[in-house]
Amino acid sequence: MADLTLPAALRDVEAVRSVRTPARLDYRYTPGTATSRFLHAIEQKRIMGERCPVCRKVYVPPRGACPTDGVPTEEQVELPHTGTVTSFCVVNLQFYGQGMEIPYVSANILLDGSHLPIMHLIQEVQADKVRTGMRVEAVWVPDEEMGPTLESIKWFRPTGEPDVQVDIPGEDHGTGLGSWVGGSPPEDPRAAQTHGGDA
Amino acid sequence: MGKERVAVVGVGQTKHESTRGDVSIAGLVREAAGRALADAEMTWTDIDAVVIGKAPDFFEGVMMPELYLADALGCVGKPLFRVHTAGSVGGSTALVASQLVQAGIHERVLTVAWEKQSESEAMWALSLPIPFQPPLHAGAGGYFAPHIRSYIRRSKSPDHIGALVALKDRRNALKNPYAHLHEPDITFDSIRESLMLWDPIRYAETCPSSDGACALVLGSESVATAAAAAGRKPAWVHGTAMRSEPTMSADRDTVLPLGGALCAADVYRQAGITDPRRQVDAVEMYVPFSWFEPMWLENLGFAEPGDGWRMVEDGATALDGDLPVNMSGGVLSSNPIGASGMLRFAEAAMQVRGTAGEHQVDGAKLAVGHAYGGGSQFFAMWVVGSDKP
Amino acid sequence: MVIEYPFSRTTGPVIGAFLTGLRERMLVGSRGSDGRVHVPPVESDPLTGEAVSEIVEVGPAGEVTTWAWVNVPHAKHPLDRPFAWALIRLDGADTPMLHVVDAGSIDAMRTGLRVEPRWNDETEGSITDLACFVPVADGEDA
Amino acid sequence: MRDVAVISFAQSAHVRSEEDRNEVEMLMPVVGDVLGKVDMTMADIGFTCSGSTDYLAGQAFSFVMTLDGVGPWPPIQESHVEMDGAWALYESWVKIQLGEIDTALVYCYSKSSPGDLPMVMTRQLDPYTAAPLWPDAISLAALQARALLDAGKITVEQMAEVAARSRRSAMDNPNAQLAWDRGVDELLKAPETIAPLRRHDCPPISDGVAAVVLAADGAARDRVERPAWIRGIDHRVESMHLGLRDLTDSVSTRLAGEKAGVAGGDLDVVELHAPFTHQELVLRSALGLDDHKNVNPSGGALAANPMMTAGLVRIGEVADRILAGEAGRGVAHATSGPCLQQNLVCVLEGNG
Repeated sequence: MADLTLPAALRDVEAVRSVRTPARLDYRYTPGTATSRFLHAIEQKRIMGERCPVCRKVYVPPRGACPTDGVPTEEQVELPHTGTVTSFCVVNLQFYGQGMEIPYVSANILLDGSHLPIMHLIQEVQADKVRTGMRVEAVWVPDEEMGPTLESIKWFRPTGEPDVQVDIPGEDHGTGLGSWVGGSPPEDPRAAQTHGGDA
Repeated sequence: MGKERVAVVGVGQTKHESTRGDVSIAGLVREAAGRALADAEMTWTDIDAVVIGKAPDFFEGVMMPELYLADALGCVGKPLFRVHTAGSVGGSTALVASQLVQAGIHERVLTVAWEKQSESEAMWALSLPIPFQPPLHAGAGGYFAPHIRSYIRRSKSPDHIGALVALKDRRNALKNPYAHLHEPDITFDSIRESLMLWDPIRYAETCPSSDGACALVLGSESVATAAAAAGRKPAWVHGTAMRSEPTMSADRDTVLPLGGALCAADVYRQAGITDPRRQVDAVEMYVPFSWFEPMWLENLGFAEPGDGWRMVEDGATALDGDLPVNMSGGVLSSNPIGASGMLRFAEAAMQVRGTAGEHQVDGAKLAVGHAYGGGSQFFAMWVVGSDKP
Repeated sequence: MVIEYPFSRTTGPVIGAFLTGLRERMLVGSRGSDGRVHVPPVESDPLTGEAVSEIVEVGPAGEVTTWAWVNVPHAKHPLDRPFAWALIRLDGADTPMLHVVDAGSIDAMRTGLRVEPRWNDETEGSITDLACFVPVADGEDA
Repeated sequence: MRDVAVISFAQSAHVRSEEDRNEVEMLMPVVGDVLGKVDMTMADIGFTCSGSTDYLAGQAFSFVMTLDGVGPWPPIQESHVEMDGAWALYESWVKIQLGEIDTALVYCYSKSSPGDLPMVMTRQLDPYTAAPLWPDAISLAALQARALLDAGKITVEQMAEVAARSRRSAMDNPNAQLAWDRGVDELLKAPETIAPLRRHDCPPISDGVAAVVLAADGAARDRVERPAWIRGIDHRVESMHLGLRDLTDSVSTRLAGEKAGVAGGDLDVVELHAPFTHQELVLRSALGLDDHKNVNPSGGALAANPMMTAGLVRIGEVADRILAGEAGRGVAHATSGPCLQQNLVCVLEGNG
C-alpha cells in the first residue's frame, strides 16, 4: 500500500474505518403455477407430485419442470403420506431464524411413489435412533393452523414398520454413476456433440 | 484455427481473514490483483481484459459489483466480464479468462475472484427464507451432511477419516502465510472432541468464513515464453473442463456425481493423463467439509469407488505422500467463497511453477485444480504443467 | 418478503479519509497522476491504475454541472420534499460528485448554480452526514 | 476467427408482471421454441450459457434452479454470467472459437416484478458514497439527459421523436409491452416526471425471457438457409462514477463499435439497447449512425425492457431479420450499468 498524504485537518483525528449501510428491499413473491397447485393441495392435507411425461418419474414438491428432460410436468399424482429415510443428519447447532430444540434430525425422505427425496424434520423419536431405511409418516399441524405452506407438515415420525432397502442413484456402487469402475473413465454420453460431431 | 496455448504468468492472493478490516472491497481485490501483476512483472495498463468472479451478490449487498470495481481494476476502456457459477465460480472464472487467450482474442488477461463475507453473513444470505420453497432446516452443512452419511455407509469408511483430513489440511495451512486459519495446537483429538454440528460433520471439519481474493494473470504463448526466458516460470494450461447437472434430479448420484467424473475425464483426456493417480503430482480440490476429500478422490478417478478413505488413512494425500492433496491448507483453512475455486487453481499453478514456498511439493510438474458448487452439481477443473503442452 | 441487512463495510484508507472528512464536516478528494482532483476520492489512478497517494481538501462550495428534478420523492430518497439530484463540482475539484440539492423549487435550479453543503446536526462518517447541498445565498454563478 | 452464426432466436411476450409463472416456467417454453425452430434438442447442444442477476428475484443462486428448466442431464458443459444475456452469447462465441464444440444455447430471463426495480438498481452503485443515497435509475438517466440538453447535443423534441417512433414500431411487435401511436406535440404536452425526463422518455419495467442458438460453420449451414453470421463482437466498460465520465458521449460504445467493425459496410437494421430516449441519440452518435433510417424496428427497450435480457433481444431481433432474408447486414448493441456504463456491439451479416 502506497503512503497516503492527508490534509492537515485529518491527520490527527481518529480515522473512520467502517460504515454501516443498512439496506432494505421489499419483494413480493409469486410461487409459480406448479408450486401453487402443490400448496393448494397441501392446504387440503393432500401431497400432490407431478410426473414427467418423458421419464415417468414423480417429483414432489413439483417445480414445473423435469430436471432431467427439461419438459413441463403436468400429470398430477397424489402421494401417500409415508416414505423412507434415505439419509439424514443430526443437528446440534441453533441456526439463525430457527426455533428447533437441539439436537434434531434433518432427513432426506423419499415419499412412496416419488423419485426424489424431500428434506424434512424427523421427530417423536430420539435422534440417535434414526436410521437410513427407516419408514416414516407425515405429521400435520392442527387443522386450524393448516395453510398453503410446507410448514403444514409439522415433521415426520417413524411408522414402526420394518426398515427397507434404500435404492437411490449410486447406492449399489457397482454401477454407481460417476464412479471410475475398474479404473476406466466414465463415457461422456454427450461426447459426440462436444467433439465437433457436425463438422 | 483452434486453441492457442495459454499459461499462468502471475499469481496473487490476499491474506485471508474473517474480517479484512483494513480494506474496502476495491482494496481487497486490488491487493490480490496487484500481487499477480507484480508477479508477472506487468502494470495495470498492460492488461487487455479483466474477468471477475464471485458468489452471490447478496453476500456484500452490492448488485453486480464488478461495475463498481471497473475503476479499481483498471478496466476503463477494456472488456470486463463477470462470471457466477455458484461455489465453482473461482474455477470457472479462471477458465473463462483462459479461453479469451486460447481463442486468440487477448494476449494478457487478468482474472480476479473474491468475497468479503464479513460485510454480512453467508449464513444469512444463503438462508433467506424464500416463501414456497422447502426450508433448509440446517444451512449448508445440513444439506451436505446426509450426502456424507451416504458416502460413509456406501464405502464402509471408519468414522475418523474426516478428522484425519482436517488435521492434514490445517497443518498444511501452517506452511501457507496467506491461510486464514493458523492453528498450531490442533490435534487429532481436539478435532474429534470438537462439537458435532451436523452429525457426521464436526465443527473442526468445516471451513471458516473468510474475506479474501485471488488473482491470476493469463498470458498467450508468446507472453509465457518471454516470461520463461526472463526466468519466471509459467504454469502451462494442459486442459480445462466444466460440467453442470441438475439440482433436483432423481437420476443423479449426490455422493459421486456424474458431472464431476465427466469433468475429470475430459480434463485428463486433454492433458494426456491416463493414470491420474500416478501421473498427477499434486491436487488442490474443493473440500469445504473434510469428508469431501475421500469423496472427490473417488469422483476424480484417483481411487476406486469406496477406496478414497484408504488413501487418506494411508497418508497418501499428505504433503509428503504420493499424491499430495490441498497443500495450501485448502478450503478448510481459508474460504472466501467466490475466490475459493480460484485459490485451488492458483495453488496448482504455484506448484508447477515451483513458487509454493513451504508447501511446495518437490519436483511437481503436473497439478490438478478442482472446484465445485451448488448441491455438488457444478464442476470446474484444470490441469497445469511446468512443460509446454 | 423483506430482505434487510445492516451491511457493515470496512472502508480502507481512501474511502475512510473521505468519510472521516464528512464526520469533520470537510470535503476531500484524491489527486491523480495528471494532477486532476476526483471527489469522492478514487482508490486508484484513473489513468495508470496505480494506488492514489494524495488526499486534498476541496469545496465546501461548488457548482451544479447537471441536475434532475424529483417532484415526488421516494420514501428511500434523502429528502422528503421535492428536490434535485445533482452532479456538483466542488471548488478545487476537477470531477463532480453526486448528491442532492434542496432548492425548494425547480425554478431555483439551473446548471452552474453555486451550492454549499448543509450538514446534519450529528455526523458519524457517512455520505448521509451531508444532509444536502443548498444554493449559496448570494452566490454568483460560474 | 471461426465463423459463428445466430441460427435461432426466441423470446416470450414481455409483460409488466408474470403473476402466475416462476422463472423456470417462463423459461421452458422459450427454450423449447428456440431449439424447435431449428429441429434441435439439448442432445444437439455443445455448450449452454445463461445471464441473470440474483437481485431481481431477491434470491441467491436463482440461476441454479432455473438451470433445471433446460434438463441438464446427462451433465452438460455450462456457464452463467451475472450480466445481460448478450454477454452470455459473447462467452458462448468465445467457447465455439476453441474448435471443440459447434453449437451453443444462450438464454436469459428477467422477473423484475417482485421488487421495486428502480430502487433495486441503486444497489449497483458505489456502496460507500452513492448507494446509501438511493439514487434511482430514472434520476441518474435524467442527469445524463440534462447534460446532453445543456451541451446542445440533443433537444426534447428529438427525445420525443425517439419515443414516438419506438412505440409506433412496437405496434408491429407482438412481444412488445408498450406500443402506441402518438405525435411529438402531444407527447411534449405531458408534464416532466423526473425533469427533464417525461414518462415517454422512460422504459417500461418488464418480465421476460429470451434465448438464442449459436452454431459454427457447417453446423449452421446445415440447419438454416441463411445464418446470421457474427462478423464482429466486442464489449467495453467505463467508470461507474458519473463524474469521471463524459455523460454526453458513449466512449465505450464507440470503441466497441470500432473493434466490431460497424463501419465496414451499409447497415439494413440497427437495434440499440437504449432504455431512455436520449440514450438512443448518444448511441447513434457513438456508432456514427445519426441519420440511420431503421433503428429499433422492434421498438427497442422503450417497448420492452426486461433487465439482463433486453440486450440479447437486440441481437435476436437483428438476427431474425437476417434469417428471414429481410436484412443483409445489421448491428446490435447491449448495455449494462448506470447511464450506459458498459456496452457490447455485435455486427451480423447474412452472406456466408
